[in-house]
Amino acid sequence: MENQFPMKQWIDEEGNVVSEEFQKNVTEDLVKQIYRQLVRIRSFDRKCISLQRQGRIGTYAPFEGQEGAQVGSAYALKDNDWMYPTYRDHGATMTFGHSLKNILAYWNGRNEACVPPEGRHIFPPAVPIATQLPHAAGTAFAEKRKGTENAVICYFGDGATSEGDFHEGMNMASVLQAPVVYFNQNNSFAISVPISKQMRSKTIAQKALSYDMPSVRVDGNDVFAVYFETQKALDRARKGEGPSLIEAVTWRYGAHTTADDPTKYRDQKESDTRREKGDPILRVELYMKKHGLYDEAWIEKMKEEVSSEIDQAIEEMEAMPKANPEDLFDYVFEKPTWTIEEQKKAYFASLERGGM
Amino acid sequence: MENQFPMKQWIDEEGNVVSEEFQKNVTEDLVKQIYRQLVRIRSFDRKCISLQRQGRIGTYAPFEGQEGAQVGSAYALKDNDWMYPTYRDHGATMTFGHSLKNILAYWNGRNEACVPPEGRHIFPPAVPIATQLPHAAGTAFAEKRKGTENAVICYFGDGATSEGDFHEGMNMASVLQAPVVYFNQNNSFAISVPISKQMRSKTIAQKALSYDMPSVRVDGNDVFAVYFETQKALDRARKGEGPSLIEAVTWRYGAHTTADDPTKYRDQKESDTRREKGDPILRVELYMKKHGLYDEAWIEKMKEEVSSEIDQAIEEMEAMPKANPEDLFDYVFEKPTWTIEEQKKAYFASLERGGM
Amino acid sequence: MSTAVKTNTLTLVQAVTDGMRTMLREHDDVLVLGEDVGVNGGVFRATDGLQSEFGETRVMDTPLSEAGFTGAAIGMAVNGLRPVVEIQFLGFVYPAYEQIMTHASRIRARTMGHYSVPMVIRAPYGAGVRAPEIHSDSIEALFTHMPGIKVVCPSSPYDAKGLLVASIEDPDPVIFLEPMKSYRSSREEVPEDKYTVKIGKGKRVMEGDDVSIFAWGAMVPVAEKAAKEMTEQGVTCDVIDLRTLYPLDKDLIAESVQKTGRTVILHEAHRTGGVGSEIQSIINDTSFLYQKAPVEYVTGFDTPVPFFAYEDHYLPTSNRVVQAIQKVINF
Amino acid sequence: MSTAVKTNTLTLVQAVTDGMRTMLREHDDVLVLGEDVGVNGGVFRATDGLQSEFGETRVMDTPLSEAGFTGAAIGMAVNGLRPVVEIQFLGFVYPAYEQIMTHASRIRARTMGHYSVPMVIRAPYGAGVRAPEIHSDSIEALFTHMPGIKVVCPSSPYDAKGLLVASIEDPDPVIFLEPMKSYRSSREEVPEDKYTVKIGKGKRVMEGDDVSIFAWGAMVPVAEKAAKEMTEQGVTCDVIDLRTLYPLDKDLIAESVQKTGRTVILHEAHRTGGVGSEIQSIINDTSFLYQKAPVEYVTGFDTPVPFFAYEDHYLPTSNRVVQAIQKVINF
Ligand SMILES: Cc1ncc(C[n+]2csc(CCOP(=O)(O)OP(=O)(O)O)c2C)c(N)n1
Ligand SMILES: Cc1ncc(C[n+]2csc(CCOP(=O)(O)OP(=O)(O)O)c2C)c(N)n1
Ligand SMILES: [Mg+2]
Ligand SMILES: [Mg+2]
Repeated sequence: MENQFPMKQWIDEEGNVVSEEFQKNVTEDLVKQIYRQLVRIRSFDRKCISLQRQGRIGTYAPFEGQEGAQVGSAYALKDNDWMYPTYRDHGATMTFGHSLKNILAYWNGRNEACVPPEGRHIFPPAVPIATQLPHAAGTAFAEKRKGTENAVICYFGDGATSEGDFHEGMNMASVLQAPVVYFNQNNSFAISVPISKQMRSKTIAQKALSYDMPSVRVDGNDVFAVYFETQKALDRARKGEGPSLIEAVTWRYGAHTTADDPTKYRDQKESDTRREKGDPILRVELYMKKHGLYDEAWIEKMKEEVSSEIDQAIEEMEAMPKANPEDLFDYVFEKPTWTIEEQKKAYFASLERGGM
Repeated sequence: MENQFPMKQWIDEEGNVVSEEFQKNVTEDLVKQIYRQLVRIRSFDRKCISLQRQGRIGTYAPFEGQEGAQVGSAYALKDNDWMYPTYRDHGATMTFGHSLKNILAYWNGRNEACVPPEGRHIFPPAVPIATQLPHAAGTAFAEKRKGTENAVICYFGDGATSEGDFHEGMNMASVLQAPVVYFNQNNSFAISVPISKQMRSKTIAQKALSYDMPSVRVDGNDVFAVYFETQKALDRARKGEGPSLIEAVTWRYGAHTTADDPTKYRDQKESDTRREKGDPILRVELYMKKHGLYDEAWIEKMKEEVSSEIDQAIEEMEAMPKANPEDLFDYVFEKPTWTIEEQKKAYFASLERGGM
Repeated sequence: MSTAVKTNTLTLVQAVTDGMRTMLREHDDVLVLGEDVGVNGGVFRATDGLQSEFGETRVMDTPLSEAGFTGAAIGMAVNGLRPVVEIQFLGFVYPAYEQIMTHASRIRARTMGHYSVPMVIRAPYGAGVRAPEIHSDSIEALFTHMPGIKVVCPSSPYDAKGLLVASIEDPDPVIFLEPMKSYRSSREEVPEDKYTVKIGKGKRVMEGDDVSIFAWGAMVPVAEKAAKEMTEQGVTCDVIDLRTLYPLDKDLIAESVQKTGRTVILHEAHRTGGVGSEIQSIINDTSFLYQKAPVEYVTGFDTPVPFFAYEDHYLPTSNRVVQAIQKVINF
Repeated sequence: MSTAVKTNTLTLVQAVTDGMRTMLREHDDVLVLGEDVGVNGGVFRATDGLQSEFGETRVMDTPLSEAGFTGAAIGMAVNGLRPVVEIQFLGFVYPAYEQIMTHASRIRARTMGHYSVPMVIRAPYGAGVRAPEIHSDSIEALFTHMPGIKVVCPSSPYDAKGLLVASIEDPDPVIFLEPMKSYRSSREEVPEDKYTVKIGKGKRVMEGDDVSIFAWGAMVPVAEKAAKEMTEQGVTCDVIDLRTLYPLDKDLIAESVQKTGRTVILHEAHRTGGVGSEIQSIINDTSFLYQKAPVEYVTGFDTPVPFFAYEDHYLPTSNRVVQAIQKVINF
């Protein structure tokens, strides 16, 4: 099976182009924009970890190591497309235009993260694993029915493939021939469980065979390969050729979440090795250097911009008014039922009578 | 994909041997025993339909047309193996030694069907579709852990492949390398839904590729091909080589259940055609005739035996004492909770005070 | 000059079909999906004729995949459609429970109203038709304890259409329970045009002063039968068909109990954790001092809904209701 | 000559580990399975050290597949093993709901006792630890309305071990709820050897005459705090830790209410359809004439358990309990 799904690359770990396929599409601008996104999301991710350590946000799920997969895939979207991310895909949602402030607010226990910016279709992060796959099929079907050329991208991890909803979502999408791209980030771990205990198959791409769905295995740390393969799959979707599965093979360097200690279940030296050889950002830098695109002044300036964008978002998040208990009651139904109205009234009365 | 999973046959629709593979295993005794089972279960099935029409049992799920798949697979089991059937697999449970009286009682709304004969491991028929697949993985794992060579067979339909539990069960079994044979009867319909709306794939066998599980597609109306392929898969299981998937392609001639009207959703002429060409019993008869095994006197006698066995079971079922309301309460827990005790007491008191 | 309302004499299941047809005609965004709802018209014929009228993209047979098609319907609803999902029997809703609990019911709250799920999940439910096991579960309470979703259960053809139309128009998800046993048990005049019955409002089906009886679905005729018997003994009952199980009609419950002071609660679901306890809780909150006797329950037992040979024992009967009425009267 | 019982000072989560270890040592047929329970020792360390002591075939990491491994565990239990399944957080039990509802809880009844499922499903539950969404659901009531299964919920280390051992020894399936917030909030002396705490029995944790307070899990300390405050005002409370939610300890509930006549029910689950209504229903059945005031509820709201920034508002506080006590006193 592995032979049937060779790992696609555009540049190798030294930044050498190893495939001619997409040469003509790689402009200087594209390289720089993508590089910028990679740096941006990594800076954000690191900042979040330090915020969590300082107790300024709650438990946080880092994605460092997976930036190539997230940026490459999200960058391939068009404005009117839909995104169904997981809790680890805010690198992708940022790339697609989500608000940094809102993402921070999510990790601070606020609903605001779930509200995407005007005109952007970003669904709240899927927490119950794999439940988003059927949604994506339905949302994509609705686009098809409206006759648009919009497509849907749906993220999920290697662990998620074991859930029934993975299977039901894939099958629904294939039966409906819905314009959706199922984008798997195979980072070899579901918390502590290695992929060898998750499944017996050696690839995730092969799971598309059950549904007669096209699929591809791509080096998830090669942002360009990811970008081009996602574009191909999205194009098929837009043209009415149905869903696809992409397996982007990657690695998370750090913990599952800040509440997790990865040294309990794996040798973190592996992360160091992978960081040195094959890091998604390093690779693009090597490519840029080889092609005379590594402009230090531009990089310096870009990093400053990114950094101040993040700092501003943190400031905004921290300046948010305190969580308003009314919000608890006011969005359950469009029009609250008497049960909720009474409970709200009673709660506020109890607050008046003596605080929480 | 269809080319990767050619439909295996041992005898063709005219009863000609088309594969040499199992020639040496086909003894006269085997042919007669299998033929007897085929006739036995078909007679039972027809009898049940007429009992239902007469109001002597409730809604009934007929299997006529699928006898080859059920007898071939069940006949391959050994005494200590386990069987996980669905509501349509009492042809298989009968072949494996279930009590006819109990099967009749099931369709008459009595729990007794769910109690297998002493020493036989037959699980109650799965009603919630596909839920039995994970059970079978666990039961098989328990056998492996005990160090036995017992295996498990688990039945399910084409429609069942769309449920999450199909996927989760297959994955669990493959990860556990559990000694289980997943036996699919692909009769092309899930009630009214044709397989083309159920899935986009052209075979069910290919769904095993997701799990790196061996699979085979077999002519489900060729009882011998089914028997030999099931034996092979069971042998692998006993030897510690893990689970397998068998897709037995077949057809139900009649309604989904006696509550269903198949002419609403398909042309029943198709059933007539299939009956004339390729019927699982007819085929064995043609084979027997070609090989001098068609002994009319023996057949006559066998049919009489079968018929009186069935009549006796009906008599026994109808002689069962009326459903005892105590049974409702007494088997919920090993030791009833006070809730159940009180409710039971109150119910019997209310019966005394004025009947139901 | 009065305008006569055009009506048809329909069974409950026909009224359900009529409700869907009405909404399919009115809104292109309304879809019907589920197992066997297409050419077969549903195993109870509830969608009979709809696919031939509206086509395969409006009335869709789905794979045998409750989580898959309920989840897909959520994705459709979020993106502007109004799916009406059929679960073939309520006892087969469990595989979709996660989708309903963690998504359908919460998306509005999670997104502060940015996304919502105007979806209806229809399901035949209840015992009494000699169906095989699991087909007869009565699990309203698994949805009334799920914030963000409404639970509706008509007992008559008129209410069935009116409540279904209201449910499809509701901006939030609704579980629409159809008592199987009542599908064809009676007929009623049902207006041909569109109308709604308000969600959240019960209905007094018999008026009386001595005892309040609360019921819904297929238990309403059982309550009525018992009440009629009691009338002969000079005891009059206020029989309330609750019609909506979340939110319950608190005002009607309170009004009735404050009048009678005596209550019998009737449902076929298991006693422990049933919606009955919730009615009692409303009585506690609103009418404590009016109670003249403990509430009597006539319900299914804390046992699985049994194989059908036992279902007549499991299902509450008018006889048991009569005994309960006598008990609260004689307290 | 008295034999000193050897004890260790343990937190609740350590007592849970100790309970599993005790049973893994005693019976080769006891298995622990779930996500991350192996080398990682569980996300809360509840299975810490068990895989290294008992090996990978006794303490097994499973695929991320709640229906798959719960279903497989049913198949194991039917075939002689005694699986202890961990659901990582109770809010992730929904995909396994069908397996539990249609199989674990019914197999004994369906087969008239021929097959049974001696299985324990453990799950951390409840809010208050600033976990992400869905992680904090409190859905006891979805299992107390499921015939054939028991529901247990310890609030202290001693009870945690004793009830877990009893649950693993129980011949029928048990849902074992572990209040996350109490996992490490206190320590207690826990016997090193095997012992059991009886399923179905509550415990009086404070003795009083004026008001009965019923609670379980992480709400028990909240009840105690409120009761202590009230003592200063001269009101004494009977604080009952129910410990088992199905079957409830009817006798203890009745005894307490018959003494006090006034009741406060405390739980973090949503008000409507919560186990609280069931306690009230028992009071109705057993102690109607003893009631001096309507039951007061202090519970979570009919809203999804919120994002953690709001959870301090959602979770009942001792302050709200004090107000409820005053209300039933002043009725
Ligand atoms: C239904 C469900 N079960 C369990 C969990 C707890 N959980 C959160 S993340 C996770 C592992 C997910 O692994 P994978 O899909 O590979 O994604 P990754 O975290 O590696 O990005 C688990 C088990 C959950 N969120 N939902
Ligand atoms: C979870 C669940 N959903 C729906 C049903 C109703 N139902 C009973 S049989 C059936 C079709 C099954 O088709 P298939 O798996 O092909 O088996 P067959 O009936 O053809 O033998 C359906 C939808 C059910 N029993 N369980
Ligand atoms: Mg992963
Ligand atoms: Mg079929």
